[in-house]
Amino acid sequence: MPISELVIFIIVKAALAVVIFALWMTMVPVMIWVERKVIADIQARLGPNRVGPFGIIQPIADAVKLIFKEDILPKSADKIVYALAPAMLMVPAVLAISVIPIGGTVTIGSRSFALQILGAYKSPGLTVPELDAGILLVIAFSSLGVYGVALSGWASGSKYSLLGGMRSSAQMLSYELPLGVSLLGPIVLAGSLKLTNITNAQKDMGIWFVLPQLTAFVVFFISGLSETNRAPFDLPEAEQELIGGYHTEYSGFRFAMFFMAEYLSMVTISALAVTFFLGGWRMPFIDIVWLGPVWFAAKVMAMLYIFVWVRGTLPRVRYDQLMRIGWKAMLPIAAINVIFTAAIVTWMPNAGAAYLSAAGVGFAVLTFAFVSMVLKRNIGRSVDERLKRVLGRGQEAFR
Amino acid sequence: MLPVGYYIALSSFMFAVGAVGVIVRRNPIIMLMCIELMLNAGNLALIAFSRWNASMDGHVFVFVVITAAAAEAAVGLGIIVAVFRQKSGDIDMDSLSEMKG
Amino acid sequence: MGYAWLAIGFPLLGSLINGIFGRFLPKKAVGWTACFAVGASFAVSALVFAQMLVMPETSRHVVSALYTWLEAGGFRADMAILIDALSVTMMLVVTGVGLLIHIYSVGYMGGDTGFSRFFAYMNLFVASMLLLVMAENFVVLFIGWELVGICSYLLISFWYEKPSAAAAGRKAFITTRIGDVGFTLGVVLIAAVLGTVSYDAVFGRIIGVGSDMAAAIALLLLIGAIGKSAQLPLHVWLPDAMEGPTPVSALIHAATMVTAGVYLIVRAAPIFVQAPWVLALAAGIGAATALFASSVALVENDIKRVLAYSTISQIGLMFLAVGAGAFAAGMFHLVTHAFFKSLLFLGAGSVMHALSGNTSLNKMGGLAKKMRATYAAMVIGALAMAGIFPLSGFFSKEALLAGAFHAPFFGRIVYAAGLAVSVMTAFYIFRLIYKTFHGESRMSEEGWRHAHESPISMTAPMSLLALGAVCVGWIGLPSRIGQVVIASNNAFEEFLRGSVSAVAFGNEAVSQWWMAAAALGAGLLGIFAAWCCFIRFRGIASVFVRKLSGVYQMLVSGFWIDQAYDRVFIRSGRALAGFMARQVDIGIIDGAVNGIAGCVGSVSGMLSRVQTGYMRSYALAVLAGAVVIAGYALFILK
Amino acid sequence: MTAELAVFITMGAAAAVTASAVVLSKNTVHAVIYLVMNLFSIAVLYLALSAQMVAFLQIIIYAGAIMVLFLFTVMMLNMTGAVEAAEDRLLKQKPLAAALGLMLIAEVVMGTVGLFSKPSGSMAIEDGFGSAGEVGSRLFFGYMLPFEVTSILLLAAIVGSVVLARKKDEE
Repeated sequence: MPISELVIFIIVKAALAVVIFALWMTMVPVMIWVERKVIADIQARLGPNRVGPFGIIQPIADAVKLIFKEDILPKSADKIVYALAPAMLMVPAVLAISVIPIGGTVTIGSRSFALQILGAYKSPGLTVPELDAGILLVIAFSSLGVYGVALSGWASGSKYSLLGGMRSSAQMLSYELPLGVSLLGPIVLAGSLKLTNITNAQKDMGIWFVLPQLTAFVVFFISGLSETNRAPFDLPEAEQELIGGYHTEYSGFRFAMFFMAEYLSMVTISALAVTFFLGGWRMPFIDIVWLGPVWFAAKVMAMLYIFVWVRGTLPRVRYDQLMRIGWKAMLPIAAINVIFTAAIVTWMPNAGAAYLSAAGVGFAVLTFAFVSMVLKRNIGRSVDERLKRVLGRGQEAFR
Repeated sequence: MLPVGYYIALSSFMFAVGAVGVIVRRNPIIMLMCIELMLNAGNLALIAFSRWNASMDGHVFVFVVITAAAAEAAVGLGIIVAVFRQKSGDIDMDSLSEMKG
Repeated sequence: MGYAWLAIGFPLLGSLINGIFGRFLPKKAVGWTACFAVGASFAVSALVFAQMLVMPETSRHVVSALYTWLEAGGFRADMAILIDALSVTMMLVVTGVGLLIHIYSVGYMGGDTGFSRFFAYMNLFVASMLLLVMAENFVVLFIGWELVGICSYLLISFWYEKPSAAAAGRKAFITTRIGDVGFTLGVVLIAAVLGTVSYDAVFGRIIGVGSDMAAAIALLLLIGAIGKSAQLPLHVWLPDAMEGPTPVSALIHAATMVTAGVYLIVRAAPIFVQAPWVLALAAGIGAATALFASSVALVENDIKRVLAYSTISQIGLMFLAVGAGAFAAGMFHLVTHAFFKSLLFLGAGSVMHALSGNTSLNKMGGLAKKMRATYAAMVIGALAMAGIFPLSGFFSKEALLAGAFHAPFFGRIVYAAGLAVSVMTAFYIFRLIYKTFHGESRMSEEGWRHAHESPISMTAPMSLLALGAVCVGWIGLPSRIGQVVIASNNAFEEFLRGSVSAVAFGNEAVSQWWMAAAALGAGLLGIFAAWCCFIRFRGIASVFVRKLSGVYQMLVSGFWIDQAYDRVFIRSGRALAGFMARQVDIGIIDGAVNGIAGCVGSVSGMLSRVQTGYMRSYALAVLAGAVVIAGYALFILK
Repeated sequence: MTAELAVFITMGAAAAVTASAVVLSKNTVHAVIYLVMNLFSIAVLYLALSAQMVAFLQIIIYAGAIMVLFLFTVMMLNMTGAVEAAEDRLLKQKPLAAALGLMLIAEVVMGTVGLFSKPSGSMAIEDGFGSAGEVGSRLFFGYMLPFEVTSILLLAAIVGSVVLARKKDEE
């Protein structure tokens, strides 16, 4: 295997990585701007329009501001961990991108490679298969995000940030499970852990998985929201309560890193949603290679819009309700969905796309109706009332 | 593949460090972590040998070991929390020495 | 002959009645039952004797077995009795003398509170003596032997309140026990070697066993005899046994029990004959004991102790005779001795009775006038014992000495010793008579007034015994002295020949004229010497005492044997016991036990310290264990 | 210097250093972080040993869940490690423990010295070796019972820790 082949391989992969990362990074300021504009619009206000036309430059201005701001280091903070924490949050979010395929396979000369950092690469001497358990990598890195949050809360030394850190890491931790389990649905349907296979399966079946796996999509979206501490679940930064949660003590560039990390993980989550449920880069009929990424980007922007939209409209969820939904609603639904899809796949292997999507939607409607009915009964009651009702019944059993 | 001895040497080093850690340190959390360390050393040896014999059984075994470690850590930490709530302030393993002859 | 068992049954019944219901019966009834029991037994014996005489010579050997007492593997011992000439003679002696003594003791023990207990023991003694004599095998003999020992202990320490009596009883029992050990080993050896214990079988097989085994058995039986008959090494208990009531001394320590040893040797003659040197040993012991006892008796001042030593010396003579092989002569002397010695004892008893318990010769004197009957009886007894012609003592002593003379190599020495003993015997018995009855009274005035003749119930039996002491001798008239034939044969020896088959050394001892004369002369010489010392020249005795004070002291203290025994055995025994109690028992045994407990405690203490409670030291132990096991696996298992 | 050796040396050294760091570090949170790093380096080693599934398991379960648990406990109880300030009653144990540790290492190494010398005598592995599918099929078919038993173990652990950590407010 000539050394040169290896070198080429590395160069290609490096180039690919740079391109994809650059794509991801550009998304961040755009997202910031879009979010502020849309939220303003939802709230019937103008949003940033001073800096550049329609405030386009506003995010960059913010970035520059943050970079030059003084970087305060609290006295009681644990210096090393304080410095390390934001990185711990950023790195997993970034590394998760490496698995997501944004396009088809590009063949230049005798070599062809997938538009996926850890994708397949074929060349005369060297063939590198795609990472076969891509999804595991995603779940692994999403679980590492918790460290960043928890450590930053602890490192900044103050009680508020500690509590904020604890809360948000608990939230991320408990929503990691539904996130992982909900992804199982499409995997069972597609029959492989490789992301490219999943997008191909959606193409082959001629249906986006969002329909047959509607429940999985909804659960994934909600868990995605809480994974990134966004929208209805953005408790840690809830100003009135914890003044900003785990990143209160941070300032300057480290604060910017937190912000970037948040948006990056939001983009990653939506990219995953697109790959798993919205057919990834595959267009329904046309098969042009370079169009793949554009189509993929469009879908990602759509998902991001929904993120912002949700943020704008839904009220913040109280912390215990948040936890209760996570454990008592999301996880069971995701599990049932996996069982349901497994049942369909084993008993009706050749079911057509239409039938699958009908079943999927019907199942989704049923489950969510049932769950909301169950949740509604408890909404009105206070926590200890509900505890008494639950424990009461339990208590008699024990006594 | 490297001769398996290398991995075994590393795993034994980690195991020894874990064991010494349990003996030397008095902070219960550190002790629990040292035990996790020892379990990890075991896993490494398992995987090394399973690779060396090209049989997948090692992997299943590691799976079980990891679950066991998880269970152990959970209960261990539960105990530490319970004990901590009883004795105010940091708990030193040596202070829990009522059970003696 | 089955009814012969009644001879034992009656006294046993008597003792049970007196023993259990004695307290509730009036004294007269108790006395009567006791005397009646022994009387009935005497009647049975007489009947058996009569029937025996009618039977032909050879068939005078009847065995009556009651039941099988012991049976283990090949070994069998029945509860059986043997009726033959020897046992009948002993039965007659025991029951005859016993009856008279019982009658006498009704009067003598009249005042005593333990009246019924006394007669119960006496009856039990007679029954056990009969069992001993009539035994058909060594085991039954052994039972009788032990019962007799117990009865003598009970009777000696009858007045157990007196510490000296209790001590004497204990001493008697222990000394005889020492002898009994020998006897028991002998019986066991017989059973082991010969496989059986009944006399006929034993005597039949003893020949085949070889002389040294026979010698061993004989020696062991001899030890038993020495113990029971108070011969030299084990004689110390008899003088102290005088603590018991006088009838007891009369019955047990004169007539019956002490002679059991002689009876044993005569009965087991076939065994002893197999071992000539053992017989010679018996003769030697007999001679030595006789000389020793009679010499001590010369200076003894207590009336009963004189008679005790006299008994020891007379039995010494019997041993001498038997040892020399004159079994019949020995038995004859035993019979005659039973009569005149019990007579003397009863006489001494009535004297003490009269002097309210005083036994010291120095406080007596001149009682002849006061106690005519007792005096007459005592004189007859003394004459008999001294061996004066017409009385029984002469005949038996003469036969005895003649037999001894004919013994193979030591005959001469033994004969000379016998003569010397006869002289001394005559001397001390008449010293006793003169000190008690002649000369002025050395008693206190009111003691003298109180002295009176004993009641008829005591003097009657004494006179009967006196009659016996005179006549018994005639049954043993020697067939001929020298060449003059007096009777076809010696009636007594003839009668005994049936059972005492092995007459020693082939021929019966033919006594020569000079031997008879010598015996008679010795007796007269003794009497004359006593007369001189105590009647004619009253002061000589005190002169002798001053001049030969060393010898005197030696004699008085009985050659210090008692003290020697005390120092050697008693003290060392006590020291040993003390040592065992303190050092061994407390030191070692208790020490060991406490030691073990102590070290267990300390070990567990150490072990508990190992459990420090520190979790980390346990972890260290685990690691150490792991290292050790890994090492083992690595180096040893490979 | 094959790639695997390079990976082994770097990651092995990292693992060794972080392991000893866990034991030596004064601050508990630092110890937790070191342990997480250690887990990571071990995960990479697993990848080198082509045990892909196990590597991901290690990261997801061990680093992702268990260590977070540790982190939570440390943060909640704010273990500042002051506990070690007091004098150590079992000081004399330290050298002994170290010695025993060294002996253990020596013994294991001597035991496996044979395996050192054998050049990569390991057998060839088929392509699916270590992949998630392979482990999964083996887990649910070959080793059904152990799988169920571990689930029971986990249940017990959950119930146990809940009971332990529940605030005793009812009594």
